[in-house]
Amino acid sequence: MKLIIAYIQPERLNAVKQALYEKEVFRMSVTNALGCGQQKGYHETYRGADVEVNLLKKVRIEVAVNEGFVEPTVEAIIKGARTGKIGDGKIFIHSLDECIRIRTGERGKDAIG
Amino acid sequence: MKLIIAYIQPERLNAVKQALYEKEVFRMSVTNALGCGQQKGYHETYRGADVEVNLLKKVRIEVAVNEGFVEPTVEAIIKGARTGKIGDGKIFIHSLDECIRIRTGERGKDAIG
Amino acid sequence: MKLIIAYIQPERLNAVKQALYEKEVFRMSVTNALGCGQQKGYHETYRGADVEVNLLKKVRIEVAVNEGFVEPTVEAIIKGARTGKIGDGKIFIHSLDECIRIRTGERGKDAIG
Amino acid sequence: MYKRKKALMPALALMLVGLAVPVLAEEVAVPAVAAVAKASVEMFTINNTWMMVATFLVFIMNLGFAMVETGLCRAKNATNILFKNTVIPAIGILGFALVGFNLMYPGKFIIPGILGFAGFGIGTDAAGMTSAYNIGYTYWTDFLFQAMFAATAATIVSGAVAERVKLGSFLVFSAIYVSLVYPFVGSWTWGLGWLSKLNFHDFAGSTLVHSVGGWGALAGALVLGPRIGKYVNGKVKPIMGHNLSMVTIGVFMLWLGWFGFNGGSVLSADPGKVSFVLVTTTLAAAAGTIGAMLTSWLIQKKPDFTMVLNGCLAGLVGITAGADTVSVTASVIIGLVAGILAVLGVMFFDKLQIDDPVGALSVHLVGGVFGTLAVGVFSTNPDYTFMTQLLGVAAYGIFCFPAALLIFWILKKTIGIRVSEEEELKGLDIGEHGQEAYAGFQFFTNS
Amino acid sequence: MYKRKKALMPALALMLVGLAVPVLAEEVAVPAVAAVAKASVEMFTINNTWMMVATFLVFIMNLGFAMVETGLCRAKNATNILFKNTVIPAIGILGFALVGFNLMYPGKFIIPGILGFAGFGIGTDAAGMTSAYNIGYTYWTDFLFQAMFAATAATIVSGAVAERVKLGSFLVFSAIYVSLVYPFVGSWTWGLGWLSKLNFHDFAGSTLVHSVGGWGALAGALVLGPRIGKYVNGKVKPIMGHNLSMVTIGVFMLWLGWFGFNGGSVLSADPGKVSFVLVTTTLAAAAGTIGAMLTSWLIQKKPDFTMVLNGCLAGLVGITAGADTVSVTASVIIGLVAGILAVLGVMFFDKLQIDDPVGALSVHLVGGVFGTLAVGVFSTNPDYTFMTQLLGVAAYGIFCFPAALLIFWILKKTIGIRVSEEEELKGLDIGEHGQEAYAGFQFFTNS
Amino acid sequence: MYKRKKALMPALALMLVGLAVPVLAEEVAVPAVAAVAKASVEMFTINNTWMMVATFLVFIMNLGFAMVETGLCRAKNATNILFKNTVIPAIGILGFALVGFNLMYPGKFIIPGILGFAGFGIGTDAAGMTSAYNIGYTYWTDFLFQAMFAATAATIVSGAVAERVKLGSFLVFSAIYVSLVYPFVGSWTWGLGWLSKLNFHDFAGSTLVHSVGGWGALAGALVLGPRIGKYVNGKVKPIMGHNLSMVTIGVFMLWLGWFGFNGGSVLSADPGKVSFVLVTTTLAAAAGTIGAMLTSWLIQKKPDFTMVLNGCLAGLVGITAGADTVSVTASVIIGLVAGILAVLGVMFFDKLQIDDPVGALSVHLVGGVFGTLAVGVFSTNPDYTFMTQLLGVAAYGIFCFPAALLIFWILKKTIGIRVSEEEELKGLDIGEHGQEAYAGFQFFTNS
Ligand SMILES: Nc1ncnc2c1ncn2[C@@H]1O[C@H](COP(=O)(O)OP(=O)(O)O)[C@@H](O)[C@H]1O
Ligand SMILES: Nc1ncnc2c1ncn2[C@@H]1O[C@H](COP(=O)(O)OP(=O)(O)O)[C@@H](O)[C@H]1O
Ligand SMILES: Nc1ncnc2c1ncn2[C@@H]1O[C@H](COP(=O)(O)OP(=O)(O)O)[C@@H](O)[C@H]1O
Repeated sequence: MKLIIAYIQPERLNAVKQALYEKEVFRMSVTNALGCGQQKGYHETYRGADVEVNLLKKVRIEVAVNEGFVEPTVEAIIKGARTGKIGDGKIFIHSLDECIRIRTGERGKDAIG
Repeated sequence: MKLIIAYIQPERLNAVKQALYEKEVFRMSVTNALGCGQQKGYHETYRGADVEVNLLKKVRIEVAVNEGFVEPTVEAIIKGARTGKIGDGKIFIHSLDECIRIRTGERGKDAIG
Repeated sequence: MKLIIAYIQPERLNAVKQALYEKEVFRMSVTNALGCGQQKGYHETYRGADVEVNLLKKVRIEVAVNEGFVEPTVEAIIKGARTGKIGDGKIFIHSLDECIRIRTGERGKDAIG
Repeated sequence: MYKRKKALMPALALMLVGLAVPVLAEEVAVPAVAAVAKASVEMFTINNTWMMVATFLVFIMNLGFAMVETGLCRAKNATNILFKNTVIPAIGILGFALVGFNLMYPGKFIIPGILGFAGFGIGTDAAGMTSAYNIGYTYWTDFLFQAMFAATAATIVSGAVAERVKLGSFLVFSAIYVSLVYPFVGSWTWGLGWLSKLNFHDFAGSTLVHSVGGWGALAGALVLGPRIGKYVNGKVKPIMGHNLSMVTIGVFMLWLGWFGFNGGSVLSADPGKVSFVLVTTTLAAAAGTIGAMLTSWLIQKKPDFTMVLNGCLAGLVGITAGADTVSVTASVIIGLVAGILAVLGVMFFDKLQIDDPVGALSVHLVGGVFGTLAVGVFSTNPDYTFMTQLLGVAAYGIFCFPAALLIFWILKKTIGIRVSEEEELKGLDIGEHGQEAYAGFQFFTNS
Repeated sequence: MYKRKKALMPALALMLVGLAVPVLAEEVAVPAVAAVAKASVEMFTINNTWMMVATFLVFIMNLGFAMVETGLCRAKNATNILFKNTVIPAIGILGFALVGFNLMYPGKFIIPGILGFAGFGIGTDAAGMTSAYNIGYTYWTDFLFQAMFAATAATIVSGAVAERVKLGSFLVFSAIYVSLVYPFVGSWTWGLGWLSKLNFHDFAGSTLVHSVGGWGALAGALVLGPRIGKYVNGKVKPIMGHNLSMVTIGVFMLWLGWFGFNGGSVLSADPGKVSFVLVTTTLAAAAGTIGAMLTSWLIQKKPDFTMVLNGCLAGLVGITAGADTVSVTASVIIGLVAGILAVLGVMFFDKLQIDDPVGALSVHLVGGVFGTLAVGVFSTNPDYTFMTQLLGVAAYGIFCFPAALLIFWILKKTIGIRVSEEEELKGLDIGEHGQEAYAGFQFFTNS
Repeated sequence: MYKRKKALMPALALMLVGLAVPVLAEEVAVPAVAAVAKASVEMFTINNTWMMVATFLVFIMNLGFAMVETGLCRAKNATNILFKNTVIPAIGILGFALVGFNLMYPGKFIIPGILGFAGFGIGTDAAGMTSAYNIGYTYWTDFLFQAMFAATAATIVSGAVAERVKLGSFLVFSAIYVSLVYPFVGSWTWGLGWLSKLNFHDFAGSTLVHSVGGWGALAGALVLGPRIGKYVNGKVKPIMGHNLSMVTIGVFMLWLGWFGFNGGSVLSADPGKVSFVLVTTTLAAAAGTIGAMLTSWLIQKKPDFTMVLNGCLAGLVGITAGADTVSVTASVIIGLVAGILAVLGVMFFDKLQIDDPVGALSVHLVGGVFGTLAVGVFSTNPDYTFMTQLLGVAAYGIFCFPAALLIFWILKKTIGIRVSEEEELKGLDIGEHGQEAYAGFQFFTNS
């Protein structure tokens, strides 16, 4: 079991969800985040003083999947999120030891989906 | 050392905290998240147009524990979060290589608690 | 490749960013979180009733780095976040199986930076 | 059940308006009663202008109520509360035009001093536009000023039942309460009914408006029961309001409106009378604010802003009955005490586990009762005795509280008055309207 | 491009004001026209006082528009919308002082009944301060009351073009529309031009103010096109407003302001006339609210609060043309229908994929046209025929819509009128002002 | 320390009110001074009605200040700022009733032209309700109108000390400043003291209200020092306001209130005078808005909305001294310059590292001084010379600034005036009130 973490541009979220659905990945968790990376920030000016904002709005997606689903999921996220512009984001993958569905107590592979 | 990630229904948070305290797990971090899964969403209607909302409010809990505490923690979370209704949530567990308490610089097992 | 997760006091964020820049770590993701731990909470009083607030505002930082960067990153975070007061926070580290840059599709070590 | 309501409501409202139309058509010509005194056209015009301004000020109190109530509740119910506070004045005004006005000011009574009705709808002849009708205002100004009062009475209840009452049922309650109950009992005093004969003095409505609203609020809170999670095994768990900035806007709008509420109740622009009333009103509001601040500071260790705001309103409610007849000093005392009572009241009702999200009970009911009795104590006019004031207070309580209970009880047994637990948790904005008030904003709530 | 605008704007605005200064200096002395009737100094004073109060009420409508428009749009564009709604009244007032006033009330015409101009700037002789000028108000009150009307006309357009229009370009549009177009066509009726001769009746401006604004709004919405993501392959994707509490504040401020808008249009404090107008205005607003509630409840299953608020405003716009000349019953009907139309209108324009974030089209254009025609149907005065009303409505549409189209089109071809896609996504607050409206608040948005 | 304050505050406030009660009891009967001119009862009534309306308008300015100040600060301090802006007017009104009024309008002086006091509390005989007292208003209206002015003076200071001042200490400061300092120096001009003899002209209070408040603000900002993180090794780090929608509401409320502030200062409903004052006031506000927009657009590249709002207010403050005595053109120039100065002022004080979160210094102090001097330049009345205006400005500065410094200094040495660093970081809402303003909303802040 793997946990896939993706940071994407907020406005791409719907596209990514769409792409995931097509790959039959229906479960995910989303949080909003701020990111800084290669993408340069912008300037705000407030009462004559200037601030460089380099923590930009991003959306963080977490999807837990079984091994077989890793590649499809990654492809789907890329499909939905890629614009070719700097700031498109990143995907991180690491393994899960366990997954439990609270409602039923099911564990492991069956609990993921 | 393990990191336990749980997605639960927002209104269960207090119950989960309570349950964790009883198991003497006093440290945790919480973020609010949106989730979609088996639980079906609801409809909003705005100025005549209809939207299906399927990203539902969830709360994300992170608890880092030493091996011995994994099961008690999981049980506590389940105890506090389970209602038997779809949407109760999931628990994900993965191992940690290291844990550091910023204040003291302590590392490993001692830093967790 | 490692994923470094740090919980710090919100007002330390700028200092931590500064310290990371000095160590040439320019990429990170930030979310705001609530934490409870050793640090005691405070009381709010509303219309005669009293509440103990023990979920305190924290900032969660995620930095994915290659092995070589782990120690420098940890040091930087500690340098920026430590005040010596309870509540300074924690750092958690775990390994990543994969990292992908959405824009280019690059994978692994090159995708991190 | 829920379904039925959905069907019922539009129907009901349709009726209300539907009725209004043909009936208003009659434009019942109320022959203008021969005026007590005559006034120059200039004086009549200035009087009427003042009364129109006062009407505007009372109108804006509706915004005040909307802001106070919404701000003191949770964001997930904001749309629903705003909705009620917008629609109820509309229903109130139409209902008052349809029946209320002629029920409250029947001219002559059917059951002497108790019940009269001058027919459906509103309308007047040419005399209604001159000082022959009244030296202070035209027939139209009269109606509008009174209609705005009625609208406020209805919105008072709304606060105490917030965050759990079904939209449709509450609209029905309000329509009945404001079109029938409020004007019927109002006629006893302002309609020159039996209480006016006894010299019961309620200058601008501590009792007729505020405690009448307050009794309705109490009935509603009791029939509905507390919000989920407010009282957990005997302990009060605060459910915090989501926007104190809004509450502040509301309180200032109410204070502003009160200048018209009390100042307009002089029913003319008489310089001395009106300006004196404005002074007592202002001092009472200020003293109420201070009284609440001190009380909360002493009891709660830190001064609770929501209590201070309640205290300001309580001071205003308290002075409303006697603004024209108590001394400047008395107005400060009345305000001060009302402010203190407001704070104690909130805690008292919480002790009784009567859940009143906005403090409507301590502000309008406690404040209204206290203010009315205070006239008996502080009045510079000996005709207003404590006993008659007490009698008046009792009379309104004895009728309005059961009446409101009955209406709520019937609604409970028929279309239901409380939303489902699931809806209450998710919020009435989604449940009743499918529409959130703050789209895009992130919330963190575990209630 | 963008750059050029940056340079252009200050320049332009500077001109406007720059011009104002020397010119106002002339203080063109308008010899006060011999008043029709004479009035006692007391009566003149009270009339003028009422008109000043009405002026304040119309002024506060600007806050109403600001709140409604901002609240119905997204948080990321709030600063920009608030900015426009603050600056436009300022530009409008200065522009009206510079040219508008003397264009709208030229006294005598150059092209008979169509175009007149009494010179740049404002000013009067001593007679302008007495009832010799007008029994209802001084020259200064006259100017200010009219200037506030002008300011509102400009802000109406702003709603329909929100969340995508370039700041600079829109300020230029507003300056032209309010200083030239609005007063020019206004003179046809209120300036005693050709339409007034034909007995076209638009009491307080359903057409002259609201549909004139509405036509501008339609032109703007068409030239700009919809916001990104509003219509996705034929389907309407709602873009939710970020703060319905603000919208509520706005609607109450507008309703309040309307008392002055309509009540002040009597142009004196005449007790009977003014109070009657206030009653019809209030009943129409209430009926509009109910009408919209029922319609939305039936169509959308759950009552949509934003629709109800639109309905309230539509009722007010609808009654504006005939508030003085329709019966009480008619006022209820007019409000009710306007409220229903508001809801249907919003859906209709969405069908046509004309993106109007705040419903300005159904409220001001549809409501304004309907209200003006309604006079022809319900007027108690036979002189106001349906045909003349229709003629009037048409005349304003035929001129204003193309005029607005032209201005927008020229701006589009020159300095551009729409922000870049990137800026639209990031929000105009950052793009146009580098300043967010809600610093610190967390938002979750995927649009 | 902190503890002591806790104890002290209630005590202090209790005293204030406690005192008020017995003392007001005397109801010192001020024998109405023989009026200059006589007026018909109609004229007196209309004058008084106008003055009451003006009073309401000035009252609502308190809401304006509350919104502007809160919106320009951070969410974590919102409750605290709203609290101050609600309680201070209450304290101000009570304090003014207790001592202020009779200190500012003593009738006859003890130290000729400098200090007089007509006794504690307020009260009048029958004559105080007739034009025998004054043709423009009753004694009660007089008091209330002046009390509202006093209340505003106090709230001006609040803005500059926001986000770091201890609640209790600031309440004490305000009580003293508004009950003693403001009325004492006010008597020099409006109380017919020495400056009035010299023909120093401050029509509605650019100096007496706004710069008096401004000097207090400057003293407070200096004694307190800047907020943590505002100036980091020499560079200005902006601390952004949390809600520009609120600020906009505030500015419109203030503009609205100013119609009463300036219009009421005519002290009668004189049609020509009042309406002219309203025109100059409006044009100055509009010009101030434009002036600030252009300045900020040129300097900051993008137009800063908060600057534009400050500019609007600066225009209003600027015209306040001469609204009755400058030409229409001059009013535009004055507004324009005041708007420009507002923007430059904000940057200037930041250069000096004087931390003023809301721009109270550039708006009220700079604007007030400039406006007063402008009378010397633009007045159509030759009696008002630049030198006397300068003298007046200096006189108020020389007394008020040190006075305020002294009060703040004493408070600092005794109960302390600044909250702990920890509290400042966590926010004063939790620290002073244990109550957040926006429960449920998520914030992301690193300051
Ligand atoms: N090493 C990293 N650790 C954590 N988050 C990262 C890292 N690299 C990128 N991110 C996240 O991905 C987002 C996009 O990365 P960025 O470098 O700006 O664009 P791109 O990946 O297209 O070069 C960043 O804003 C940040 O949220
Ligand atoms: N595979 C997954 N990856 C990420 N988050 C998940 C996954 N499955 C479930 N979740 C989280 O758990 C929440 C509850 O899951 P859901 O399927 O709706 O209920 P249940 O687990 O009771 O069937 C979801 O809203 C989502 O936030
Ligand atoms: N075991 C843990 N699991 C998850 N989060 C933790 C854990 N321990 C600490 N944290 C996070 O770190 C923050 C600081 O920890 P705390 O114990 O209060 O201070 P300190 O680490 O200085 O003793 C907590 O508020 C919480 O967000």
